[in-house]
Amino acid sequence: MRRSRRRLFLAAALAGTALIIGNVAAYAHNPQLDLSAESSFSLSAQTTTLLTRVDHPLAIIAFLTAGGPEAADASYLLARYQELNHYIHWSVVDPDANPGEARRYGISAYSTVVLSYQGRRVTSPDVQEGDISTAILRLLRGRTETVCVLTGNGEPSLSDSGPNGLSDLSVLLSQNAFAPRTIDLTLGVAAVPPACAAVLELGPQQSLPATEVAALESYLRGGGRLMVLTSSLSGTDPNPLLSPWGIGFVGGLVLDPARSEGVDWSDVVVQDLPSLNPVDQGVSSLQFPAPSGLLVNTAQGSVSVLASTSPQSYIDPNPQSGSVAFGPGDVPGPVVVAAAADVSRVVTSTAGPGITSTHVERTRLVVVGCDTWMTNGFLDNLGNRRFFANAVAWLTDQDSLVVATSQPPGNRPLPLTPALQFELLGITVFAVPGALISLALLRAAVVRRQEKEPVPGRTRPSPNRRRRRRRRR
Amino acid sequence: MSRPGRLRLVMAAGLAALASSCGSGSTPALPPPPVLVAGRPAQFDAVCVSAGDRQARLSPALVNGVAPLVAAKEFRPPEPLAEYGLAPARARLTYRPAGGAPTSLLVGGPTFDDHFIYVMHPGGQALYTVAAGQLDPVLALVGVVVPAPK
Amino acid sequence: MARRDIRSIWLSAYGVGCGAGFLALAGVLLVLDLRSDQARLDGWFSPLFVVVALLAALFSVRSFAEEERTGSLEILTTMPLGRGQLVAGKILGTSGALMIALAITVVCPLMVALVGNPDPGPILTGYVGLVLAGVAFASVGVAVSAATGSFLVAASGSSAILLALWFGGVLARGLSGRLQTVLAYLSPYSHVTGFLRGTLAVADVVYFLSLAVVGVLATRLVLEARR
Amino acid sequence: MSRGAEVELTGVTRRFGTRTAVEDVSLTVHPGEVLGLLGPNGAGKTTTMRMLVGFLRPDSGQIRVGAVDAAVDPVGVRRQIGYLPEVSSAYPEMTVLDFLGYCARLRRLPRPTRDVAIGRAMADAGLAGQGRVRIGTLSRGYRQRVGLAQALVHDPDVLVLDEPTAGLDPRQRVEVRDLVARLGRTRTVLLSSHLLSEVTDLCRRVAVLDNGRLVALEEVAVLAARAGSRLELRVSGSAPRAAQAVAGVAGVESVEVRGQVVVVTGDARLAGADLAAAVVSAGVGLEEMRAEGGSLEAAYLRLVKP
Repeated sequence: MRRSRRRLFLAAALAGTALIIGNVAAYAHNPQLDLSAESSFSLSAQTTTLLTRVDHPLAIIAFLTAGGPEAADASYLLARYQELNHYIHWSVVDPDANPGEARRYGISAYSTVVLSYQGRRVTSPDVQEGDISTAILRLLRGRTETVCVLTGNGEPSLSDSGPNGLSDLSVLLSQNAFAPRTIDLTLGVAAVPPACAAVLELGPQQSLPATEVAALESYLRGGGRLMVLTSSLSGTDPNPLLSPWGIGFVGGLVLDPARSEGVDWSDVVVQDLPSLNPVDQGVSSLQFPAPSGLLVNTAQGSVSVLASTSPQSYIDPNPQSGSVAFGPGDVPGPVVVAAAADVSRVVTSTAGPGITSTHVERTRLVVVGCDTWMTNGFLDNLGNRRFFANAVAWLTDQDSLVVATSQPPGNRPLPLTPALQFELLGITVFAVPGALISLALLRAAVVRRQEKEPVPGRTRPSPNRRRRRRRRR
Repeated sequence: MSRPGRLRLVMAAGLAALASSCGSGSTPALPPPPVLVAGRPAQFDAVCVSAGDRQARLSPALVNGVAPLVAAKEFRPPEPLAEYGLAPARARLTYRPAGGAPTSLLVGGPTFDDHFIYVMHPGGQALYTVAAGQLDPVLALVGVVVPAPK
Repeated sequence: MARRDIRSIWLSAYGVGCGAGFLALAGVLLVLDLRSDQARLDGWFSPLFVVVALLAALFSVRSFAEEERTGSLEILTTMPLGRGQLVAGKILGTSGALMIALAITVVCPLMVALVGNPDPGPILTGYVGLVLAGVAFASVGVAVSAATGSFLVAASGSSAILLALWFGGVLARGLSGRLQTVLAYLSPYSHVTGFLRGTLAVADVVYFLSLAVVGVLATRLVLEARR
Repeated sequence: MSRGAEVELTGVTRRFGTRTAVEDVSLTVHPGEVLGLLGPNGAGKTTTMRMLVGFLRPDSGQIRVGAVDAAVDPVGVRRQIGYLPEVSSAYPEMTVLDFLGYCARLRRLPRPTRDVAIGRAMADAGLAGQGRVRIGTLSRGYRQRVGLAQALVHDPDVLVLDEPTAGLDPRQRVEVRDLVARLGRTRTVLLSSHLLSEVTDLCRRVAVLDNGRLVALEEVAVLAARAGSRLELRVSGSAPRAAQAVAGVAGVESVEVRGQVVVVTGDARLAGADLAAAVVSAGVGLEEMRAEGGSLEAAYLRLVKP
């Protein structure tokens, strides 16, 4: 008799152990199936792999309106990160309620996420998996890349906080583990310093001197990384620099009657971002004021179109002529306004007698036919900020994670009008439970009627009991 | 029948506990925006703004912009009031209703993205944010300049 | 046996009362959830889990405590059933009664689907979660019910245990370190979020199944100790 | 009709905490026999029966029903037993038919024979025509019958009836008594009662429990015969003298003086005439003599110490 009891306890103990093991295993590797429409809440395999490399405390602060649905979604997404790696700690901070905190972190927009790891900081432009994982990847790389910004040809200044300045861009760079450094190749020995991970030519207002062009050419040939933002309005001709890499500058003014900001056809909203290039990732539209056209030699497989305007757009080669309508001489669109070249080649060098080394040299080039979209006045419009950050990251090999990024849950509006509220309450609070109770009462009545037929042996309800029943009714 | 009755009590206690804490991960609906100053413009004899020793009375057009005054957000300040530009306040807005005690509001600095301005009742516990566009022209009357939204 | 228990619950004034209260509450929660002006139901499912825990506590009272009070347990335990069958039958009975209540709540998402365009994924997983949690809560309730012959002790005991588990998870948010991890894991609170969002995570499913198994084991041990 | 199965308890002991409810009870019930289980309240009758039906687990000892050991196959034991608990209560909200159907399903009766079995059990328990009545509205006697029908529904080899007539009115009591007598002809029946008359009517053998111990397991007749006699002599004059006088009479085991009454117990040889002669010859007047010899009651009272 005692034996079977002992056996039961043993079985219970075994089952308990199995439960603990099972739960620990499930906690450690937690595969999940996402059935939500946008698959908003699953972390990709890439993120999972990436997170195994986090081995120090990693703090994530999402600046969001507290208590709103975005904050709830962000909390859930960030909790998924923490589940995968317990070094990760996260919080959601309302920048309105915590202006000091927002200032300390240099927050300028809602939904900014700040990630800190081993004394370094990176911001993610949105609370979405792709952005956060990319930011973590950058933190894990652990370097701060020097980005050299060219001056000397009338480019806007990184320290200018006016609408035409680039101070916001400078902050953006430093917040993403880049150290911006200005260089002037118009003076002295024109050569790009080896420390530069990338060189940015952000809107020159006059033609570059030949020495500078030569320096940049040689830099590009040696595996350089260059971004050129220019416009026909500035009167520069970047073609000598660009054409060897399959990109040509057409100039003129692109007008887009179909997609433009307000009534100004030259304030173009770019929505065709067809490239798989990481520069386009997460960017659905751009605002380019007064863009110029580019020509892309697509026969060269290394060149890709980053952005082009709508089919209704066209290039007006001579904007000063007065008429903005499509006329003779205008080039019909769609017009390429941003392009990238990625050329790599194997270089064999002789390091000594009998010793040869082989390495891959990779030139990357981003060209945009507009030189004002990244200034303080436009950086936060549409996807401009993201596009610029992507471009710098791509140029410096800080590729973003190419993941099937999760999207936020879609907007499913259902205005709760008082009438609807009344209806819902009526059905759920009164009709359904009421129907249930009526059914129960009905059944009780039927049963009672059946019992009415006198049967021997049944007690007559006592008067006391009868009274109680009546009260219940 | 008293047993189920007592059980309802247990259930009610559970529900009270439920009500006191919200479920995890739900999408809480944001509360409706709090009304800072109720009443239509016609109900006020005068609305005045003051900053330091400067004082001004709002024109009817400006009163239309701030009466009624509805906040975008309400919260208990987690940081010192100085962070909100409210210690000391940059300006004070006074509503004098026709026949009634005047209501005052303290106006502070802009929020992190300059789209809103912090506001509180004198001696109040809660802070509110009000759209900067509503208060900027009023503050300009007394020379308080709030940076334009970026 | 489970069928008899389900019938006995849903044909009694007690069961109908609890069920109707539950449904009415579900309706109120639905309207509160829809205040966000979005056709999302996660804010409805979330508190519903707590309500289901309470309903499980109230229903599970019928399983053993009530039978012991009336003495019918003596007949039942002398039927040619294994103890495992007895426990399984009781838990199935309580969970079955819960499932009926849950099935009626389908009215709520249906109405939302009529007037709006909710994402069906989270609704599906929400119900999967509710069913799993219902079975788990029911088995915990049955275990408590088996341990006592008192109606009131069983109802308040199991709701206290379930609510303590739930709010343990809420409290865990304020803690840190290993304690927080363990406490949070043990609480159903941490395991419902995925279901609300439309994700079925193995850990969550394993957790609720484990809780159900713990309930079964506890019931068996309690019955054994009381023999 | 089944022939019944032998029920055997060997050295069965059960403790509740520190209290020993049943201690080292061994008894056998033969097929076709109605064994009465007698004892005052709290003697361990119900506990013994509950162990037999598997509601309680014995701390030590063995229980066997037919060829099945309860420790090895408790379900097999329960399958052979029909049990009427002391407090027989079914689900008040169910009708008699529903409840018996439920029991039949739990008993795994095949569907085709279920209705027949329920009909027979209801007829046996005297419930004919009451199928649609809700149990909650039945009187106590009828509820007891429902309990009995429930115990009979699967036509068990062994019936365990705990106080089957408790709470019944005299007429119902007779009905149930007749039913048990009828059932006992073909089955093994273990019946507990604290009513001596019931046991003497129904049982050939009785087991007497007192304070958890088995104090007798005998045929009723043997037990009664062995009980010997107990006589009460009301005397006028000196009771102690009378007591002294009767002490020497053959067959006397004990003499007790209670005021003017001398209580004499003795074995089968004890004769009233001898006692009377002894009292009178001692010079004490004998007013009344009452004999209680030869009854089960006497034996019971002797076995069960107050």
